Amino acid sequence: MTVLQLIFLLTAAVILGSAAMVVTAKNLVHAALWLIVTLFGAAVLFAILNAGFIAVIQVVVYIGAIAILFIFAVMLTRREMLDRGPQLNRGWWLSAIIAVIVFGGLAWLLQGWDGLTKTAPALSSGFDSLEALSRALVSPDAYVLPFEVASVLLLAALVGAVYIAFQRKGEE
Amino acid sequence: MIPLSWFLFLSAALFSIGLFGVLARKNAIAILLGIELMLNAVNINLVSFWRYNDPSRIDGQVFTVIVFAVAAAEVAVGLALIISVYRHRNTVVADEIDLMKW
Amino acid sequence: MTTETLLWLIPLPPVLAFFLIVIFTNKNRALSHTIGVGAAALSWLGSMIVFARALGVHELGKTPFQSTFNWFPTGAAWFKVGVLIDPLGAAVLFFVAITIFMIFLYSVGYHNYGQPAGDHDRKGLPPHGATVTDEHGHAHVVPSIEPMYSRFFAFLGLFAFGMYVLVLSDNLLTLFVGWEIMGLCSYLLIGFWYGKPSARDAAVKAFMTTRVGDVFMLLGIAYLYSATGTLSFREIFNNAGFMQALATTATPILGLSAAGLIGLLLFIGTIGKSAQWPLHIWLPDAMEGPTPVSAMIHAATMVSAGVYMVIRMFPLLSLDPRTMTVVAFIGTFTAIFAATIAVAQNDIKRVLAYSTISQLGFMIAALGIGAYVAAAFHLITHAFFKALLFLGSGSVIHGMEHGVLHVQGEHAGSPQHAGSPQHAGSPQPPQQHIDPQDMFNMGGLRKKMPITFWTFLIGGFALSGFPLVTTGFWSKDEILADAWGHGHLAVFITLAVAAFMTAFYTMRQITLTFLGEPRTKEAEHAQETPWTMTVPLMVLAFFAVTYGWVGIPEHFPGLGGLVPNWFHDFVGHTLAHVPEAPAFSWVPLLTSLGVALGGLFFGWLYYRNVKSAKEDVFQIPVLKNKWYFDEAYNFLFIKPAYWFSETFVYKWMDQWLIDGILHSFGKATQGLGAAIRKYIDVIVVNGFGDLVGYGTKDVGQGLRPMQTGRVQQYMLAALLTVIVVGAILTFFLAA
Amino acid sequence: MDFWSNPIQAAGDWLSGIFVGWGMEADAAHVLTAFIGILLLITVVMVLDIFLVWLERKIVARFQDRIGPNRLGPFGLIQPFADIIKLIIKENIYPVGVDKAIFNLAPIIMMMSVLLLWAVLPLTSFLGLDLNVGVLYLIGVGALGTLSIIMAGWASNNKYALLGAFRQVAVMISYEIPMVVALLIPTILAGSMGINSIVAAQSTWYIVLAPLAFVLFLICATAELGRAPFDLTEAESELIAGHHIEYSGMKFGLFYASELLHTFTFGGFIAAFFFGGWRGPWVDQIPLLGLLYFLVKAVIGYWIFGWIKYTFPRIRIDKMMDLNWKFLVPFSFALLVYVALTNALLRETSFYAWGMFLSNILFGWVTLEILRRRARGERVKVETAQKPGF
Repeated sequence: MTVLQLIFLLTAAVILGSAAMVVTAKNLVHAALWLIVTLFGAAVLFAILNAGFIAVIQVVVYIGAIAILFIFAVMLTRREMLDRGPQLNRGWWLSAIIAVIVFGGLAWLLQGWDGLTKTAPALSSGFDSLEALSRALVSPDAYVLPFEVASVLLLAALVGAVYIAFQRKGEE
Repeated sequence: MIPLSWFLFLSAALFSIGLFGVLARKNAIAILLGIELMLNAVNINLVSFWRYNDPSRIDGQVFTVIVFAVAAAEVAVGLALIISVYRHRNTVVADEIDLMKW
Repeated sequence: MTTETLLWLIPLPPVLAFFLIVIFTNKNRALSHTIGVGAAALSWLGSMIVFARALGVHELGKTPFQSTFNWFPTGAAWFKVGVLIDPLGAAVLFFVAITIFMIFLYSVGYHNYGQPAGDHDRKGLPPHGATVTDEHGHAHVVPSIEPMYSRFFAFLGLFAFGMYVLVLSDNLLTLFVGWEIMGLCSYLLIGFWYGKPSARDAAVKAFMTTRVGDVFMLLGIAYLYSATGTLSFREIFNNAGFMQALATTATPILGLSAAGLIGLLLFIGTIGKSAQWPLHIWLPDAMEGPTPVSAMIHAATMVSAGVYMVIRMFPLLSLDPRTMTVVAFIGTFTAIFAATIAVAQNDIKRVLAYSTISQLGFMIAALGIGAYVAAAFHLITHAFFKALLFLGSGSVIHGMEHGVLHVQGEHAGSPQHAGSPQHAGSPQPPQQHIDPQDMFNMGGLRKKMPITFWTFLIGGFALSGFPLVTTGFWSKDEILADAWGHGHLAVFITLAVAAFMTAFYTMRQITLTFLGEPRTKEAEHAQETPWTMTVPLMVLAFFAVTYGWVGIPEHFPGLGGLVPNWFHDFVGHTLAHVPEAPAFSWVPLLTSLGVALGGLFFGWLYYRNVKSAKEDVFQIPVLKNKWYFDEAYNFLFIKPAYWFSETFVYKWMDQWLIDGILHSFGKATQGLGAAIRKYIDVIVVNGFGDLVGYGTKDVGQGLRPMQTGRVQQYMLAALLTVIVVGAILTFFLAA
Repeated sequence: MDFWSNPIQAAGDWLSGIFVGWGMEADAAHVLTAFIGILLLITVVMVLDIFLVWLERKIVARFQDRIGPNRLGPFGLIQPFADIIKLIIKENIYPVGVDKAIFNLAPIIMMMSVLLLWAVLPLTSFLGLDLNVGVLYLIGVGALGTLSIIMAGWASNNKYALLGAFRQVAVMISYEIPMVVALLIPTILAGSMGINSIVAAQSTWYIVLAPLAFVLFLICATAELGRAPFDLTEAESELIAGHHIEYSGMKFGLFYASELLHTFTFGGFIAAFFFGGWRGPWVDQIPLLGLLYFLVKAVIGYWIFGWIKYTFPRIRIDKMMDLNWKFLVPFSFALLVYVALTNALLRETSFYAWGMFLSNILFGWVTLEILRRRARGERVKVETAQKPGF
């Protein structure tokens, strides 16, 4: 077992453990914080996969923005925070079964796939995935249109979110 | 070297956990947390396929970036909706937000 | 600007005016009528430019102004719409533009612009007059401004838009669009004073009656499109293959050819729109609208549209002689039929309404006997003098209303009457209010309203066909000449009689209205109308005299050849084969002279002494009541429809027949049933019924909670389905 | 390899060579050496932090016309150690209702977020990771600081703490946007996001090429650090002490120390981005000299932050958000486009440096002129509104 594998296994354990905490934690703020741990683990995985940019973006966007947003939302709906009752549905066992089935199905499907034990090809020296990514995002014969659409989507979501959450005068 | 299967199994497991969260949690915000987990599982898959297939083809990372954007949009709108619902109905428990029932 | 661009622009100002007035300037009367009249003037200017350019083109019939664009795809091809000005279109555009502009201008005065708002005027009712106090402290009742002044101009603008679209279209579809816009506007404008029940009814009647025709017309259009794949006039008429195919294809209906059937269907549309017998009933009632509307409907636009459409489709119609016969018969019959009714009417506008129907009959009859140019000529001359007559009658009524208000004001303002209790707080129209439209209440107006009198006289003489100086003479003479020349003796005689009656009732109208001495106090106080009303009268009178001179037949004794027969030459070239003018004959000329002068003379001779309706021997009940057509329709269609639904279907079929059968069955089976019930029903049937009923209910109850409104449960269900389907696909199908 | 050109690398190689000699795998030895290196760096930084306390107190004293600590040791240098001992022996207080785990984690993460920055801080040409996403890394680690503040605010179970945390988080998230844009300008000029590459590219200091970006970054960094005039999170008159209101003892000490270290780190980044970092005379011959240059520049940067902090009064929260969203964000976007354009136009010319400098000055002048006009208009409006009779 190489050191890299060891790091991977540690990270995977952290990810899965914290993910389990995310879905089971009674206190929502704790759940959100555990989510941050999970996301951090994912960022580490990205770094292991030589996708440095994605890793940093994961930290900036997910932890810096989304997670903070979650915590804000949790605090703005404060009554639920104090709710120490069960945080799971009555039918949670059914959900658990389905989740297990999904995992089993995915694992079974993966098992039958011959590309599973592939190892990563070596990166050619001088290859900069960041540069390739940035070129892909702005070149017209690659992804400039989806990229622009995504930014328009973000803008629309922003406006929509402001509109929905905006407290109009005269409302409670 | 780490085989591809490790990443795939990890992401499958993460996806299932997220799915469980989406299906089983009471709190609407917690459901969104579950969705985030699922999206991250997808991202891990995308990036690892990029790395293990042909790193010079950058599509996997591009998709990841777009997933980030979509996730951000989804969270923004989702949380805005939840806050709006909370203001009107004073609850964020998904089971109590059932105006649309029979 | 090229002529084609201009053609596209001509209909736009009125519709823009419509939207501007409706949306923005509704509150501002001055701005509204400025926009409305300005838009009409712009369109008029454009039309005149187009007309002038059309005159300059050699052989316009072969190379008309046209421009098309693709509207919507129909399979591989495109449906094209466009504008077209050929000689017929140019001639029609000329009179349409002038009359519309004049009517716009006239409306300003007619609706009392510049007068104070009424005391008790309400929207949807004609203005009742306003009381003003002059510097001497005398109260006068003066006309008050129309409360929905701006709305009137908006509607009028839309109406003008419809007519321009109709005239400028190069295909039946956009023509139909314009046609229907006018149908809507006629409904809106006839019912303009919707506060009056009679106006409401008239609007509905006009709308419903024309709708009958429109449905057939739409059928005709659809048939034509399915037969040829195009609706463009020139594409159909200039394609010999199409025409040949249409003429020879037989249809299962009455043995008509396709062309004949299509023509007939389209012609039914015209019957509705141009108020031909038997769908003429709406037009006299349409007099409930304001007079400019009557002029608009009867002269410039709507009824002309019907005739214009048949003239347009003449090449198609003329393919089947049977259709032509029908057209000629309807036209001729309508001409004489409406003329008889007009003789007995007392309402100044109704007389004109029936005369319109009659004159339209002339045109249709002319078309039916193949006198294409004569029909178009009469259409245009009629438009001028009928617009003139209507506007003149509006002027008369307006003057009379002034008299009525004056008399009413004397009653209200004079001290001895002011104290009477029923008048003190409520200057309502007085009980002895007389009808300002009844001709027997007038008389001697020529001195009070000289301009109106002289212009009305010109119009009336034109309608009667006063020889040589009026347009009506030339066009009517041409129709008669055609009828004689083509050997349609029955048509000729009937039309001649109708023409005699036309002259007779016209003179009756003039005599009763203007000549002699005032028969009522109101008539004594009638007053000339403002310039916005008299200027249109004078302009139209000018055309009512001069326009006929462009169509003097070449062989007319004395005058023929002095002025070339421009109209025949110009409009005739619309058709592929220019129709020949009939050979000159003295018979129709003398007939025409005789009936016109005779009718006028006898009308004057008789009516100069008639003082009231009782003395008038022509107040024959059957004519007075319009041959009982309204009653007949009431009896034939409306009552039967009521009867059918109320008595036949409900009472007889439902209650008596079906219920009876059921009851008898019921009685008969009751005994049997009682027996069966005991042994089978209760045990088997009820059991089964209960099973089905309660079962359904229980299943429903059981399934209802599935719709929980909980997003997670939906998701759960969806996921389960995906898993199951995925498993099935993987294990059974993929394997 | 010449030891003096990269002593750290040489030392690391030597150490991992020893570990391999002990029978370790090469990878494991590498990782172990890296850990030892990290530990060493952190130790040095923490010691530096102690002296920063002393420096801070000296600076504030000078600004306030005092002498500052001067009793313990030479120039009072021992004073901070006394402070530390005091903080350590203080009682650890847990108020009722705190979420203990998070309460304890918050200062640690706060410190961590600062220390993580040192990974990419280009101390010399060979020290400091030249990450190809270094600038983004800076922002991402800043997000961790935000997180720690909100954790502290929430876990304290104190409404002032929570309010302070909310304010601070709102400010940090908002000012992140112009900050990213301000950092994109050196990135564009250098053509790399690696911070060491940016330093290496500064044959002319970027303070000359992009003075406006420096001003923008200075403002945003002050907000990000939560120092006056943007210290709303601990606005004493309103919120007592903001997110660390309930902290005592060494936990408070951590917050305090991390703030100072954070400031110093940002001083370092200012040096790196705009003042040529480790560049200086003879640095090519003796690379270790770069460390000295860098530290001197970083201390100057630190002093600038202190200068700002003790000179300006605090800004109201709504004004502060207005400043960001209504001025800094649009301004930064316009500036980015402008600098990118001028850079592309002037790059190959002989007057590159002066052209860039003057064009920036021109842009700043235009901006100021626009602001002045608007302000005048506002003032006139307010005055006319106040005048009676209007």
